Amino acid sequence: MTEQQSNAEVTLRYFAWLRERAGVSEERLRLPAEIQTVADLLIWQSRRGHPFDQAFAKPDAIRVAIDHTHAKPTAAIGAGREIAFFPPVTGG
Amino acid sequence: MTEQQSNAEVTLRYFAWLRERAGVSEERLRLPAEIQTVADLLIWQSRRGHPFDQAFAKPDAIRVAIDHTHAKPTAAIGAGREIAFFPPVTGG
Amino acid sequence: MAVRVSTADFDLSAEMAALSASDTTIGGVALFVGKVRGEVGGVELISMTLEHYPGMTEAELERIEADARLRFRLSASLIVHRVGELKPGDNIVLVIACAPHRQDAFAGAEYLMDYLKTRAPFWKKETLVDGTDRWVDAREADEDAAAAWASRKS
Amino acid sequence: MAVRVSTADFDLSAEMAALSASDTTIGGVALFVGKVRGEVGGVELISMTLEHYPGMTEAELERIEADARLRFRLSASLIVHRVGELKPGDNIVLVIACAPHRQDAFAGAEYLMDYLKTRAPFWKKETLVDGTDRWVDAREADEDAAAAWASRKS
Repeated sequence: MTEQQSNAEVTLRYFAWLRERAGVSEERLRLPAEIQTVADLLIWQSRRGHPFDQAFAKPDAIRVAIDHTHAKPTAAIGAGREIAFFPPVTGG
Repeated sequence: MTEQQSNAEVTLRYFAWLRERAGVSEERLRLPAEIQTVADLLIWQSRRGHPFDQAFAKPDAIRVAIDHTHAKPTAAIGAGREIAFFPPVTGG
Repeated sequence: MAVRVSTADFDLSAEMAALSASDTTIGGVALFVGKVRGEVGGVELISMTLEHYPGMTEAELERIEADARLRFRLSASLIVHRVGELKPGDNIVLVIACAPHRQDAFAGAEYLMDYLKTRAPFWKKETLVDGTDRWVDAREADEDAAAAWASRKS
Repeated sequence: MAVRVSTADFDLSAEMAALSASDTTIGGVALFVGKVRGEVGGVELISMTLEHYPGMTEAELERIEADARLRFRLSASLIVHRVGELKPGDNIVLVIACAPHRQDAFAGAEYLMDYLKTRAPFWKKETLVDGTDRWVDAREADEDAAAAWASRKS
Protein backbone atom coordinates (compact mmCIF):
# COMPACT_ATOMS: atom_id res chain seq x y z
CA MET A 1 0.00 0.00 0.00
CA THR A 2 1.55 3.32 -1.08
CA GLU A 3 1.46 6.56 0.94
CA GLN A 4 -1.21 7.95 -1.46
CA GLN A 5 -3.65 5.13 -0.73
CA SER A 6 -3.26 4.89 3.04
CA ASN A 7 -6.62 6.62 3.69
CA ALA A 8 -9.58 4.25 4.09
CA GLU A 9 -12.46 4.26 1.61
CA VAL A 10 -15.03 6.99 2.16
CA THR A 11 -18.45 7.84 0.77
CA LEU A 12 -18.82 11.31 -0.73
CA ARG A 13 -22.34 12.71 -1.03
CA TYR A 14 -23.63 15.74 -2.90
CA PHE A 15 -26.86 17.69 -2.40
CA ALA A 16 -28.97 20.38 -4.11
CA TRP A 17 -27.17 22.45 -6.78
CA LEU A 18 -23.85 20.86 -5.88
CA ARG A 19 -25.31 17.45 -6.74
CA GLU A 20 -26.63 18.83 -10.03
CA ARG A 21 -23.32 20.48 -10.97
CA ALA A 22 -21.16 17.54 -9.89
CA GLY A 23 -23.49 15.23 -11.84
CA VAL A 24 -23.35 12.63 -9.07
CA SER A 25 -25.19 12.15 -5.78
CA GLU A 26 -22.81 9.65 -4.20
CA GLU A 27 -19.40 8.05 -4.86
CA ARG A 28 -17.09 5.74 -2.95
CA LEU A 29 -13.31 6.25 -3.16
CA ARG A 30 -10.04 6.47 -1.23
CA LEU A 31 -8.87 10.02 -0.64
CA PRO A 32 -5.18 10.84 -1.18
CA ALA A 33 -3.35 10.66 2.16
CA GLU A 34 -2.32 14.33 2.02
CA ILE A 35 -5.93 15.42 2.51
CA GLN A 36 -6.09 16.13 6.23
CA THR A 37 -8.75 18.83 6.61
CA VAL A 38 -12.05 19.90 5.11
CA ALA A 39 -10.23 22.79 3.42
CA ASP A 40 -7.76 20.33 1.82
CA LEU A 41 -10.70 18.31 0.52
CA LEU A 42 -12.40 21.34 -1.02
CA ILE A 43 -9.17 22.31 -2.82
CA TRP A 44 -8.76 18.72 -4.06
CA GLN A 45 -12.35 18.75 -5.41
CA SER A 46 -11.74 22.02 -7.24
CA ARG A 47 -8.72 20.39 -8.98
CA ARG A 48 -10.40 17.09 -9.91
CA GLY A 49 -11.36 18.33 -13.35
CA HIS A 50 -14.73 18.52 -15.04
CA PRO A 51 -17.40 18.81 -13.66
CA PHE A 52 -15.97 19.07 -10.13
CA ASP A 53 -13.78 22.06 -10.93
CA GLN A 54 -16.88 24.10 -11.77
CA ALA A 55 -19.03 22.69 -8.95
CA PHE A 56 -16.30 23.59 -6.42
CA ALA A 57 -15.12 26.84 -8.01
CA LYS A 58 -16.40 28.85 -5.01
CA PRO A 59 -15.53 26.81 -1.91
CA ASP A 60 -16.83 29.57 0.41
CA ALA A 61 -20.36 28.80 -0.84
CA ILE A 62 -20.03 25.12 0.06
CA ARG A 63 -20.79 23.47 3.40
CA VAL A 64 -19.35 20.13 4.50
CA ALA A 65 -20.58 17.50 6.95
CA ILE A 66 -18.54 14.57 8.25
CA ASP A 67 -20.58 11.59 9.42
CA HIS A 68 -23.79 13.66 9.66
CA THR A 69 -22.18 16.53 11.59
CA HIS A 70 -21.38 20.02 10.27
CA ALA A 71 -17.62 20.48 9.83
CA LYS A 72 -15.66 23.73 9.48
CA PRO A 73 -12.89 24.15 6.87
CA THR A 74 -10.28 23.66 9.61
CA ALA A 75 -11.84 20.38 10.82
CA ALA A 76 -9.81 17.18 10.38
CA ILE A 77 -11.27 14.47 8.14
CA GLY A 78 -9.94 11.96 10.68
CA ALA A 79 -11.76 8.65 10.67
CA GLY A 80 -14.82 10.09 8.93
CA ARG A 81 -16.59 7.54 6.71
CA GLU A 82 -19.24 9.72 5.02
CA ILE A 83 -18.46 13.22 3.80
CA ALA A 84 -21.22 15.39 2.36
CA PHE A 85 -21.03 18.57 0.29
CA PHE A 86 -23.93 20.98 -0.02
CA PRO A 87 -24.94 24.65 -0.31
CA PRO A 88 -26.03 26.62 2.77
CA VAL A 89 -29.29 25.08 3.98
CA THR A 90 -32.66 26.68 3.16
CA GLY A 91 -35.29 24.64 5.01
CA GLY A 92 -38.01 25.78 7.38
CA MET B 1 -81.75 69.99 41.22
CA THR B 2 -79.03 70.59 43.81
CA GLU B 3 -75.29 70.79 43.13
CA GLN B 4 -74.87 67.31 44.60
CA GLN B 5 -77.19 65.73 42.04
CA SER B 6 -76.04 67.54 38.91
CA ASN B 7 -74.07 64.50 37.63
CA ALA B 8 -76.07 62.19 35.34
CA GLU B 9 -76.95 58.66 36.36
CA VAL B 10 -74.15 56.12 35.86
CA THR B 11 -73.81 52.35 36.06
CA LEU B 12 -71.14 51.07 38.44
CA ARG B 13 -69.88 47.53 37.83
CA TYR B 14 -67.73 45.28 40.02
CA PHE B 15 -65.69 42.21 39.06
CA ALA B 16 -63.77 39.31 40.67
CA TRP B 17 -62.91 39.78 44.36
CA LEU B 18 -64.10 43.36 44.28
CA ARG B 19 -67.58 42.14 43.27
CA GLU B 20 -67.50 39.58 46.07
CA ARG B 21 -66.36 42.10 48.71
CA ALA B 22 -68.72 44.84 47.57
CA GLY B 23 -71.55 42.29 47.55
CA VAL B 24 -72.93 43.73 44.31
CA SER B 25 -72.13 43.27 40.62
CA GLU B 26 -73.91 46.34 39.30
CA GLU B 27 -75.68 49.43 40.57
CA ARG B 28 -77.18 52.57 39.03
CA LEU B 29 -76.84 55.90 40.78
CA ARG B 30 -75.98 59.59 40.50
CA LEU B 31 -72.47 60.45 41.67
CA PRO B 32 -71.96 63.56 43.81
CA ALA B 33 -70.92 66.45 41.58
CA GLU B 34 -67.59 66.91 43.38
CA ILE B 35 -66.31 63.60 41.95
CA GLN B 36 -64.26 64.71 38.96
CA THR B 37 -61.59 62.05 38.57
CA VAL B 38 -61.11 58.32 38.99
CA ALA B 39 -59.08 59.03 42.14
CA ASP B 40 -61.99 61.05 43.58
CA LEU B 41 -64.31 58.13 42.86
CA LEU B 42 -62.05 55.63 44.62
CA ILE B 43 -61.87 57.85 47.73
CA TRP B 44 -65.67 58.24 47.68
CA GLN B 45 -66.10 54.44 47.50
CA SER B 46 -63.75 53.93 50.46
CA ARG B 47 -65.96 56.32 52.50
CA ARG B 48 -69.34 54.86 51.50
CA GLY B 49 -69.44 52.59 54.54
CA HIS B 50 -69.86 48.83 54.78
CA PRO B 51 -69.03 46.82 52.68
CA PHE B 52 -67.50 49.37 50.28
CA ASP B 53 -65.07 50.73 52.86
CA GLN B 54 -63.42 47.31 53.11
CA ALA B 55 -63.62 46.50 49.39
CA PHE B 56 -61.92 49.83 48.55
CA ALA B 57 -59.51 49.92 51.50
CA LYS B 58 -56.52 49.55 49.15
CA PRO B 59 -57.26 51.74 46.11
CA ASP B 60 -53.81 51.01 44.60
CA ALA B 61 -54.93 47.39 44.08
CA ILE B 62 -58.00 48.47 42.12
CA ARG B 63 -58.26 49.17 38.41
CA VAL B 64 -60.98 51.31 36.83
CA ALA B 65 -62.48 51.38 33.35
CA ILE B 66 -64.76 54.10 31.97
CA ASP B 67 -67.07 53.00 29.17
CA HIS B 68 -65.00 49.87 28.46
CA THR B 69 -61.64 51.67 28.42
CA HIS B 70 -58.91 51.49 31.08
CA ALA B 71 -58.72 54.77 33.03
CA LYS B 72 -55.85 56.06 35.22
CA PRO B 73 -56.49 57.65 38.62
CA THR B 74 -55.97 61.08 37.10
CA ALA B 75 -58.53 60.47 34.33
CA ALA B 76 -61.69 62.61 34.37
CA ILE B 77 -65.01 60.80 34.76
CA GLY B 78 -66.43 63.25 32.22
CA ALA B 79 -69.50 61.99 30.41
CA GLY B 80 -68.72 58.34 31.23
CA ARG B 81 -71.90 56.26 31.59
CA GLU B 82 -70.45 52.92 32.79
CA ILE B 83 -67.69 52.78 35.33
CA ALA B 84 -66.15 49.43 36.30
CA PHE B 85 -63.97 48.46 39.26
CA PHE B 86 -61.79 45.36 39.28
CA PRO B 87 -58.48 43.86 40.44
CA PRO B 88 -55.50 43.71 38.07
CA VAL B 89 -56.40 41.31 35.27
CA THR B 90 -55.17 37.68 35.26
CA GLY B 91 -56.34 36.16 31.97
CA GLY B 92 -54.35 34.33 29.33
CA MET C 1 -58.59 39.97 12.50
CA ALA C 2 -60.99 38.50 15.00
CA VAL C 3 -61.56 38.06 18.71
CA ARG C 4 -63.91 35.64 20.44
CA VAL C 5 -64.90 34.89 24.03
CA SER C 6 -66.45 31.47 24.53
CA THR C 7 -67.17 28.72 27.04
CA ALA C 8 -66.49 26.17 24.29
CA ASP C 9 -63.08 24.73 23.44
CA PHE C 10 -61.37 25.58 20.13
CA ASP C 11 -59.78 23.46 17.43
CA LEU C 12 -56.31 24.61 16.41
CA SER C 13 -56.32 23.11 12.92
CA ALA C 14 -59.72 24.52 12.04
CA GLU C 15 -58.91 27.99 13.38
CA MET C 16 -55.60 28.12 11.53
CA ALA C 17 -57.19 26.93 8.28
CA ALA C 18 -59.99 29.50 8.53
CA LEU C 19 -57.40 32.24 9.06
CA SER C 20 -54.74 31.33 6.52
CA ALA C 21 -56.07 28.94 3.87
CA SER C 22 -57.07 31.55 1.31
CA ASP C 23 -53.99 33.78 1.57
CA THR C 24 -50.82 32.49 -0.10
CA THR C 25 -48.83 35.59 0.90
CA ILE C 26 -48.64 34.01 4.37
CA GLY C 27 -45.26 32.34 4.96
CA GLY C 28 -45.43 31.84 8.72
CA VAL C 29 -48.10 31.22 11.34
CA ALA C 30 -47.27 31.49 15.05
CA LEU C 31 -49.78 30.08 17.52
CA PHE C 32 -49.92 30.05 21.30
CA VAL C 33 -52.19 27.99 23.51
CA GLY C 34 -52.45 28.67 27.25
CA LYS C 35 -53.53 25.69 29.35
CA VAL C 36 -54.77 25.08 32.89
CA ARG C 37 -52.01 23.57 35.02
CA GLY C 38 -52.77 20.80 37.48
CA GLU C 39 -50.94 22.20 40.51
CA VAL C 40 -50.63 25.53 42.27
CA GLY C 41 -47.66 25.79 44.62
CA GLY C 42 -47.62 22.03 45.08
CA VAL C 43 -51.36 21.78 45.78
CA GLU C 44 -53.59 19.96 43.29
CA LEU C 45 -56.01 22.16 41.40
CA ILE C 46 -59.61 20.95 40.99
CA SER C 47 -60.84 23.65 38.66
CA MET C 48 -60.24 27.18 37.44
CA THR C 49 -63.11 29.57 36.85
CA LEU C 50 -62.69 32.48 34.47
CA GLU C 51 -64.76 35.63 34.88
CA HIS C 52 -64.67 38.48 32.38
CA TYR C 53 -66.24 41.84 31.58
CA PRO C 54 -68.49 41.31 28.55
CA GLY C 55 -68.30 44.23 26.17
CA MET C 56 -65.03 45.60 27.50
CA THR C 57 -63.26 42.28 26.87
CA GLU C 58 -64.04 42.32 23.16
CA ALA C 59 -63.27 46.04 22.88
CA GLU C 60 -59.91 45.61 24.64
CA LEU C 61 -58.91 42.54 22.62
CA GLU C 62 -59.73 44.42 19.41
CA ARG C 63 -57.58 47.35 20.54
CA ILE C 64 -54.69 44.96 21.26
CA GLU C 65 -55.07 43.38 17.82
CA ALA C 66 -55.16 46.79 16.13
CA ASP C 67 -51.98 47.82 18.01
CA ALA C 68 -50.24 44.60 16.92
CA ARG C 69 -51.16 45.30 13.28
CA LEU C 70 -49.63 48.77 13.50
CA ARG C 71 -46.45 47.34 14.97
CA PHE C 72 -45.87 44.17 12.94
CA ARG C 73 -46.57 43.13 9.37
CA LEU C 74 -49.44 40.72 10.00
CA SER C 75 -51.72 39.17 7.39
CA ALA C 76 -54.32 37.92 9.86
CA SER C 77 -54.74 37.26 13.57
CA LEU C 78 -57.11 35.65 16.02
CA ILE C 79 -57.64 35.71 19.77
CA VAL C 80 -59.97 33.16 21.38
CA HIS C 81 -60.37 33.19 25.17
CA ARG C 82 -62.47 30.77 27.16
CA VAL C 83 -64.53 31.66 30.22
CA GLY C 84 -66.40 29.62 32.81
CA GLU C 85 -65.17 26.56 34.68
CA LEU C 86 -62.11 24.77 33.30
CA LYS C 87 -60.21 21.66 34.43
CA PRO C 88 -56.47 20.87 34.52
CA GLY C 89 -55.19 20.31 30.98
CA ASP C 90 -58.02 22.36 29.42
CA ASN C 91 -57.20 25.07 26.92
CA ILE C 92 -57.68 28.65 28.18
CA VAL C 93 -56.55 30.88 25.35
CA LEU C 94 -55.53 30.67 21.70
CA VAL C 95 -53.62 33.34 19.84
CA ILE C 96 -52.70 33.09 16.15
CA ALA C 97 -50.61 35.53 14.12
CA CYS C 98 -50.14 35.00 10.37
CA ALA C 99 -47.49 36.95 8.49
CA PRO C 100 -45.42 36.87 5.31
CA HIS C 101 -42.30 36.25 7.48
CA ARG C 102 -41.75 34.23 10.64
CA GLN C 103 -40.26 37.03 12.76
CA ASP C 104 -43.45 39.09 12.44
CA ALA C 105 -45.61 36.02 13.16
CA PHE C 106 -43.67 35.17 16.33
CA ALA C 107 -43.44 38.76 17.56
CA GLY C 108 -47.12 39.34 16.76
CA ALA C 109 -48.28 36.30 18.74
CA GLU C 110 -46.04 37.16 21.69
CA TYR C 111 -47.20 40.78 21.68
CA LEU C 112 -50.86 39.72 21.63
CA MET C 113 -50.27 37.41 24.62
CA ASP C 114 -48.27 39.96 26.62
CA TYR C 115 -50.93 42.64 26.26
CA LEU C 116 -53.85 40.24 26.67
CA LYS C 117 -52.32 39.18 30.01
CA THR C 118 -52.07 42.75 31.31
CA ARG C 119 -54.98 44.57 29.60
CA ALA C 120 -57.88 42.22 28.81
CA PRO C 121 -60.45 42.06 31.64
CA PHE C 122 -60.32 38.39 32.65
CA TRP C 123 -59.93 37.08 36.19
CA LYS C 124 -59.05 33.56 37.30
CA LYS C 125 -60.30 31.89 40.44
CA GLU C 126 -58.66 28.63 41.49
CA THR C 127 -60.38 25.88 43.44
CA LEU C 128 -57.79 23.64 45.14
CA VAL C 129 -58.07 20.08 46.41
CA ASP C 130 -57.71 21.33 50.01
CA GLY C 131 -61.06 23.10 49.62
CA THR C 132 -59.72 26.63 49.26
CA ASP C 133 -60.89 29.06 46.62
CA ARG C 134 -58.66 31.95 45.66
CA TRP C 135 -58.44 34.70 43.07
CA VAL C 136 -55.14 34.51 41.18
CA ASP C 137 -52.80 37.45 41.82
CA ALA C 138 -51.49 39.42 38.86
CA ARG C 139 -47.82 38.67 38.16
CA GLU C 140 -45.34 41.52 38.05
CA ALA C 141 -43.42 39.58 35.37
CA ASP C 142 -46.43 39.93 33.05
CA GLU C 143 -46.49 43.71 33.54
CA ASP C 144 -42.76 43.80 32.79
CA ALA C 145 -43.21 41.76 29.59
CA ALA C 146 -45.84 44.14 28.26
CA ALA C 147 -43.89 47.23 29.34
CA ALA C 148 -40.80 45.94 27.52
CA TRP C 149 -42.57 46.28 24.13
CA ALA C 150 -42.99 50.01 24.73
CA SER C 151 -39.21 50.45 24.82
CA ARG C 152 -38.48 48.17 21.86
CA LYS C 153 -38.07 49.40 18.32
CA SER C 154 -40.03 46.52 16.81
CA MET D 1 -38.99 15.22 22.22
CA ALA D 2 -39.40 14.06 18.66
CA VAL D 3 -38.41 14.89 15.09
CA ARG D 4 -39.98 13.65 11.88
CA VAL D 5 -39.31 14.07 8.17
CA SER D 6 -42.27 13.25 5.96
CA THR D 7 -43.85 13.80 2.57
CA ALA D 8 -47.27 13.78 4.27
CA ASP D 9 -48.98 16.83 5.77
CA PHE D 10 -49.44 17.16 9.55
CA ASP D 11 -52.45 17.95 11.71
CA LEU D 12 -51.82 20.68 14.28
CA SER D 13 -54.52 19.63 16.75
CA ALA D 14 -53.49 15.98 16.73
CA GLU D 15 -49.79 16.76 17.11
CA MET D 16 -50.39 19.16 19.98
CA ALA D 17 -52.69 16.70 21.76
CA ALA D 18 -50.17 13.86 21.40
CA LEU D 19 -47.47 16.08 22.89
CA SER D 20 -49.31 17.78 25.73
CA ALA D 21 -52.50 15.92 26.67
CA SER D 22 -51.00 13.76 29.40
CA ASP D 23 -48.88 16.44 31.11
CA THR D 24 -50.74 18.95 33.29
CA THR D 25 -47.52 20.75 34.25
CA ILE D 26 -47.69 22.37 30.80
CA GLY D 27 -49.07 25.91 30.97
CA GLY D 28 -48.12 27.14 27.51
CA VAL D 29 -47.69 25.68 24.03
CA ALA D 30 -46.08 27.70 21.25
CA LEU D 31 -46.43 26.44 17.70
CA PHE D 32 -45.06 27.62 14.40
CA VAL D 33 -46.08 26.57 10.92
CA GLY D 34 -44.05 27.56 7.87
CA LYS D 35 -45.99 27.66 4.60
CA VAL D 36 -45.22 27.83 0.89
CA ARG D 37 -45.86 31.34 -0.43
CA GLY D 38 -47.51 31.85 -3.81
CA GLU D 39 -45.11 34.42 -5.24
CA VAL D 40 -41.36 34.92 -5.45
CA GLY D 41 -40.29 38.47 -6.24
CA GLY D 42 -43.59 39.15 -7.96
CA VAL D 43 -43.49 35.95 -10.07
CA GLU D 44 -46.08 33.25 -9.41
CA LEU D 45 -44.72 30.04 -7.90
CA ILE D 46 -45.94 26.74 -9.34
CA SER D 47 -44.30 24.42 -6.83
CA MET D 48 -41.50 24.11 -4.30
CA THR D 49 -39.46 20.92 -4.04
CA LEU D 50 -37.66 20.10 -0.81
CA GLU D 51 -34.55 17.92 -0.82
CA HIS D 52 -32.87 16.76 2.38
CA TYR D 53 -30.01 14.61 3.65
CA PRO D 54 -31.61 11.50 5.24
CA GLY D 55 -29.78 10.49 8.38
CA MET D 56 -28.08 13.81 8.96
CA THR D 57 -31.43 15.65 8.96
CA GLU D 58 -32.76 13.62 11.87
CA ALA D 59 -29.43 13.78 13.73
CA GLU D 60 -29.22 17.55 13.33
CA LEU D 61 -32.86 18.15 14.33
CA GLU D 62 -32.30 16.03 17.45
CA ARG D 63 -29.19 18.06 18.32
CA ILE D 64 -31.17 21.29 17.92
CA GLU D 65 -33.92 19.94 20.18
CA ALA D 66 -31.40 18.83 22.80
CA ASP D 67 -29.78 22.30 22.75
CA ALA D 68 -33.18 23.93 23.19
CA ARG D 69 -33.90 21.72 26.21
CA LEU D 70 -30.62 22.77 27.82
CA ARG D 71 -31.43 26.40 27.24
CA PHE D 72 -35.14 26.63 28.10
CA ARG D 73 -37.42 24.86 30.52
CA LEU D 74 -39.38 22.73 28.04
CA SER D 75 -41.76 19.90 28.88
CA ALA D 76 -41.96 18.50 25.34
CA SER D 77 -41.17 19.51 21.79
CA LEU D 78 -41.72 18.39 18.23
CA ILE D 79 -40.25 19.21 14.83
CA VAL D 80 -41.99 17.93 11.68
CA HIS D 81 -40.53 18.89 8.30
CA ARG D 82 -41.99 17.96 4.93
CA VAL D 83 -39.98 17.00 1.88
CA GLY D 84 -40.87 16.44 -1.78
CA GLU D 85 -43.03 18.63 -4.01
CA LEU D 86 -45.26 21.21 -2.32
CA LYS D 87 -47.72 23.77 -3.68
CA PRO D 88 -48.49 27.36 -2.64
CA GLY D 89 -50.35 27.38 0.69
CA ASP D 90 -49.00 23.95 1.68
CA ASN D 91 -47.44 23.48 5.09
CA ILE D 92 -43.64 23.02 5.10
CA VAL D 93 -42.66 22.79 8.74
CA LEU D 94 -44.23 22.48 12.18
CA VAL D 95 -42.47 23.26 15.44
CA ILE D 96 -44.10 22.85 18.86
CA ALA D 97 -42.63 23.77 22.24
CA CYS D 98 -44.53 22.94 25.45
CA ALA D 99 -43.45 24.50 28.75
CA PRO D 100 -44.75 25.32 32.21
CA HIS D 101 -44.55 29.05 31.30
CA ARG D 102 -45.25 30.92 28.10
CA GLN D 103 -41.89 32.69 27.81
CA ASP D 104 -40.06 29.35 27.62
CA ALA D 105 -42.59 28.01 25.12
CA PHE D 106 -42.24 31.04 22.82
CA ALA D 107 -38.45 31.21 23.12
CA GLY D 108 -38.16 27.44 22.63
CA ALA D 109 -40.21 27.46 19.43
CA GLU D 110 -38.36 30.46 18.04
CA TYR D 111 -34.99 28.92 18.89
CA LEU D 112 -35.94 25.64 17.18
CA MET D 113 -36.96 27.53 14.04
CA ASP D 114 -33.89 29.79 13.97
CA TYR D 115 -31.50 26.83 14.22
CA LEU D 116 -33.53 24.58 11.93
CA LYS D 117 -33.29 27.32 9.28
CA THR D 118 -29.50 27.55 9.51
CA ARG D 119 -28.42 24.01 10.51
CA ALA D 120 -30.84 21.34 9.29
CA PRO D 121 -29.89 19.98 5.85
CA PHE D 122 -32.91 20.90 3.74
CA TRP D 123 -32.80 22.68 0.39
CA LYS D 124 -35.66 24.33 -1.48
CA LYS D 125 -36.00 24.50 -5.24
CA GLU D 126 -38.65 26.78 -6.68
CA THR D 127 -40.45 26.25 -9.98
CA LEU D 128 -41.92 29.51 -11.25
CA VAL D 129 -44.72 30.18 -13.71
CA ASP D 130 -42.22 31.62 -16.22
CA GLY D 131 -40.70 28.16 -16.51
CA THR D 132 -37.57 28.81 -14.45
CA ASP D 133 -36.31 26.48 -11.75
CA ARG D 134 -34.02 27.86 -9.08
CA TRP D 135 -32.45 26.79 -5.81
CA VAL D 136 -33.39 29.19 -3.01
CA ASP D 137 -30.46 31.22 -1.65
CA ALA D 138 -29.75 31.15 2.07
CA ARG D 139 -30.78 34.41 3.77
CA GLU D 140 -28.23 36.32 5.78
CA ALA D 141 -31.06 37.40 8.13
CA ASP D 142 -31.53 33.75 9.11
CA GLU D 143 -27.85 33.39 10.01
CA ASP D 144 -28.11 36.58 12.08
CA ALA D 145 -31.19 35.29 13.93
CA ALA D 146 -29.43 32.08 14.93
CA ALA D 147 -26.20 33.89 15.83
CA ALA D 148 -28.12 36.27 18.09
CA TRP D 149 -29.05 33.39 20.45
CA ALA D 150 -25.36 32.75 21.10
CA SER D 151 -24.98 36.22 22.61
CA ARG D 152 -28.22 36.14 24.60
CA LYS D 153 -28.43 35.09 28.23
CA SER D 154 -31.63 33.10 27.75
